[in-house]
Amino acid sequence: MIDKIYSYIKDKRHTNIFFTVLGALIFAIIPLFTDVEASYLIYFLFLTFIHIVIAQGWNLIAGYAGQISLGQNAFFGLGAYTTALIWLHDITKTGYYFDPVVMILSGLAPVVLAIIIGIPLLSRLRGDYFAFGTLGIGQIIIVVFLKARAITGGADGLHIPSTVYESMMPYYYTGLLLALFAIAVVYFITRSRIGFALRAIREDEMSAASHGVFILKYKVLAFAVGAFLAGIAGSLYAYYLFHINPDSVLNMNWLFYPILMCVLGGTGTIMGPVIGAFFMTAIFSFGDVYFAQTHPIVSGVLIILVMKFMPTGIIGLKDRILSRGK
Amino acid sequence: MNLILTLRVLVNGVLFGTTYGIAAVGLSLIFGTMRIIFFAQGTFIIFFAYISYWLLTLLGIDPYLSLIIVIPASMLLGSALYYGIFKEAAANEDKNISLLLAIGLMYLMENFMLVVWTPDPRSVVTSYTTLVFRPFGIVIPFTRLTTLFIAVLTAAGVFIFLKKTLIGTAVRAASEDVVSTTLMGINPNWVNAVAFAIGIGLAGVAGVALATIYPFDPSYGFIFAIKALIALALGGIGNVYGALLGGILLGLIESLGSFYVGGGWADAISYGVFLLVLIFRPQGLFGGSIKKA
Amino acid sequence: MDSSNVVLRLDKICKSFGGLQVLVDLDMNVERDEMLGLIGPNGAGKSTVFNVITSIYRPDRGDIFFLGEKITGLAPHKVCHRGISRTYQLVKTFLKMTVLENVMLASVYGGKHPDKGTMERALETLELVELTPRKDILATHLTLSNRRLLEIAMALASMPVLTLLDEPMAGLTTVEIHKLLEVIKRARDERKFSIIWIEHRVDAILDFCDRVVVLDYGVKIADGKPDEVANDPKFIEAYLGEPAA
Amino acid sequence: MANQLLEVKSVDVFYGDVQALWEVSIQVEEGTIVALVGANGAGKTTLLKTISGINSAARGEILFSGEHLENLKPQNVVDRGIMHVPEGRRLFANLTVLENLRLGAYVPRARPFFAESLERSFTLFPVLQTRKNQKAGSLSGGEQQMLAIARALMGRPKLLMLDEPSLGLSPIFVKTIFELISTLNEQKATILLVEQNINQALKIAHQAYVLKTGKIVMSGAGNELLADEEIRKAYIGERVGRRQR
Repeated sequence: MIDKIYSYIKDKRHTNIFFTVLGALIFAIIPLFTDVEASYLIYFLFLTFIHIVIAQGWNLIAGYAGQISLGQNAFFGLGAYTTALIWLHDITKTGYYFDPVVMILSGLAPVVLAIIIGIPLLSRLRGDYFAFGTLGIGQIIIVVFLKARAITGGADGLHIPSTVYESMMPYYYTGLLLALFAIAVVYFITRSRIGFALRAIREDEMSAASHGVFILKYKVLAFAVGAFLAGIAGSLYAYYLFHINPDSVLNMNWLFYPILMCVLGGTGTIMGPVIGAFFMTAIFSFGDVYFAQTHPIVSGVLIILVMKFMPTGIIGLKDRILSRGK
Repeated sequence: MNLILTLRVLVNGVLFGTTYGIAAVGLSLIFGTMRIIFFAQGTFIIFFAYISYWLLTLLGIDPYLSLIIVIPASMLLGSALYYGIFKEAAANEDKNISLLLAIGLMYLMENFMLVVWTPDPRSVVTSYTTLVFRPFGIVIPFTRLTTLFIAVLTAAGVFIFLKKTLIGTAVRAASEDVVSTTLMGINPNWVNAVAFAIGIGLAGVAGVALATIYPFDPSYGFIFAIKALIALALGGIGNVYGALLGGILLGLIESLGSFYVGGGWADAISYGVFLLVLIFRPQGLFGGSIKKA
Repeated sequence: MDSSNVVLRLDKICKSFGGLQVLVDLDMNVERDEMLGLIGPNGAGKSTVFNVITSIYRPDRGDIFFLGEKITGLAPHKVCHRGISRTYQLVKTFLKMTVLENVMLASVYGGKHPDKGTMERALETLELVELTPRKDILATHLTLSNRRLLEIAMALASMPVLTLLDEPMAGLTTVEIHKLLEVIKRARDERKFSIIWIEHRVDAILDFCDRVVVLDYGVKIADGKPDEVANDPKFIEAYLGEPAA
Repeated sequence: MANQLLEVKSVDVFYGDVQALWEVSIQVEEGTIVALVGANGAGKTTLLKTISGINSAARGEILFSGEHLENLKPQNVVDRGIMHVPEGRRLFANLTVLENLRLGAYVPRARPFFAESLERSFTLFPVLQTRKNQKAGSLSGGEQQMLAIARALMGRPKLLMLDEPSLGLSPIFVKTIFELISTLNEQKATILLVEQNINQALKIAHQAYVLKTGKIVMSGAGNELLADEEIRKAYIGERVGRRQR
């Protein structure tokens, strides 16, 4: 029996699933042994889960489809604002905390934006040029939100009544579920026939097209799914913050965090962003506690060092050590 | 007097746009030789604005005089950055890595400035900060005029360097075909380092110029990087002369946009123009088409 | 002209790059199940012909008809769906995907086929090029010759009506070339499709092709049976330069 | 043997896993024209690139006036006195003719002689003088080839390597280019020439090497090889050039 399980795990295709399920189980029971309302660990993990969701979104578009997006902060912020607006105006009439309908809508709003912007950008621009094109999406959204003061509250933003807050518990489990969902979405997309197309596009667009792949369709698809994941991450964050404004949910950290996490862990791999999210959140949290002011400098140095010395990330490090042994 | 008002808006646009222009020329040079957009350019501009601020407040050195220190220092820093950080990535021709390196550098610099200078806006105040000329009722602040003067001088200097010197010609050649330049005996690292030195040197000039005009804070670097990028796209990526014109054009667009549509919208408008240009005229508004070798 | 048997027709195709005329009023036909050799010196415009047919370039003038329908300016993936597949001079397999994944990509996206599933087609095509034992290794670990075979398998996995082979023998050793020729022969016997074949190894073209077209400076200078072409002085001159003395 | 300027000894070159050159050895005697001929993909360009340092040799030695070149970067090879005119010329199209020439004399060894070299180039190619302020991209193909050669001469090479100088040129210009190569040689230039125009190349070459799939298969004096029936086989195969079957 144990042999069977062992050989099942050894099979490369199952390793990721096994560790994800194992990790999920461990994280699922952690709250049973800790004081959820007071523990820093719970807050740390909650933050990590949000980071995993947005990182997987970037991973799909940049890591698998090879199109570097510098607009994830726009999608994250749009998701957060959507949640806040629906909540405040009780548009869905459901009105309870962590309403799945609200969260899905908060994912879909960025999808619409991603499609509207993605089709012209992705059909005309390649490589760097696409990255530039996405760079200002966040800025334009900020301007729009600042100007639409009647709806968005301008620079002050929106306040969700924080009286509904009862416990950290639902945050933790929703975060865990969303992180698993994000991993699963990217995993199944990349394992499906769509994944073939994305990987082929990343390697050689021209060749992919001459084998019958409709390049634009799959690039836009990856961009939209990445936007969806950023949007629901933003939604969850909005529930946590209660007060959202352009400064908190549209700032450029939300553009750089997913990149940093993917690069750190290993872009274009399923577990890379997860590992990266844990590492980055740990470093940031540690920095926040012990040297609050200077820690972003450390992370800047970290990006440079990682890109210089291990451009394939932590995941790639394993392969490099193995191949050096040969 | 609507005409005078319009004129004032136009003049202001040109005066401010030249700062974008110098930044964009730097971006364009680095892009030409390395094929990367150096995102940290804007952050370095702010960094040098702070340096100029420090030189004034701590040592009492006039901002314009500080250029004598800032220009060589920034050029040195530029070449050091190339050899220290970008050299391997340039040799491997891995653009994504160079791009992420630039992002990391920008992140590092911005947060460094936050720690050293805090997020509160600073401004350089001198005896001539409030000095204003009023030819024909158009208000022209002295500092903006000086900025224009410095920008024109700097741009002319760079263009002459590119046109008249052998190494400048080599930089232009490398932006067309790097392999071919090595077959002429030109060391590609040397050319890249020169491009970086001038690029960051221009950031130094732009930083000092900016410091005399506007209050600035560390986060402004990112916005400035986007502005410089927009200027670059308007002028045609890789077109050094176009970059300066693109900057001036962007200044005009912003100035007109905020006057006629309303302040705060200017960013959205210039970004909209940028997107349209990228999509429909990726070779830029000036000059011919991009030639693929 | 009886055009019922013609699968591909190029009608006065012109293409120039930056003032340089690469193809000049090119007319060319390919018949059903025909193996057409396309030869000519370096820079004659052969690969451009392929890029124009597969819509990677749009011709400046002229039209392309495939199975009687105009396909000029169609998106590249749609050209593939109509039934034209190709290989590249510099092999373009997807190095970070396994051999099977490469072929699956081609069979999944190459076009719909009612009788056969995508996996079935992929495995069958791998069998055809004798790469089945290597199906689970990454393409990057294949030798050049196997990568060429893989690319041919990818071109065949979409069950094309016409396949364009761009110098499949370049860089291969004699033994590898023999295997490649064998595979192409067998594939043709089993599947029945037309081929346009660009090759520098003129002897192979003359031995294997039903008909040969010779390009020089973008102009068609010969079109006929291999034996006729081989002894055409214009052809020899295009290849060897002006006769010495 | 007299003065060997360049000696390539048993060089192996790889592109990734693929071996492109197998134990290639050639010698270039000072003051001679040496031709490298062979079909496309035989490794001629690879050999030139290996000598000029763009590719690196996995094994073997490259000696230039007795000095090792194997581990030098391209710019250092140029410094030693080898100028390489690459395939497709690779001029700086947006730079003027004069600027292109100026860069040709970039190396410290040649820079002091700029004026002298320029005069010589303009004597050899009067057309370049009339167009000296025009952008290189606006020249015709033949003029561009002249500029490419002139640019290399500005570097005062001890060895000039020309990769397919006749490629893509009209027959009249091909003739001009070959005459030019002979003239240069009469003025004591040492030239390593890669050509597909085999008849012309062998006619002017003192010594020639035939490459086939990365190996030297024949060598000898140019005019001997020209008369040799075997070379046609090595080059474009068995059947070409025979009168009747």
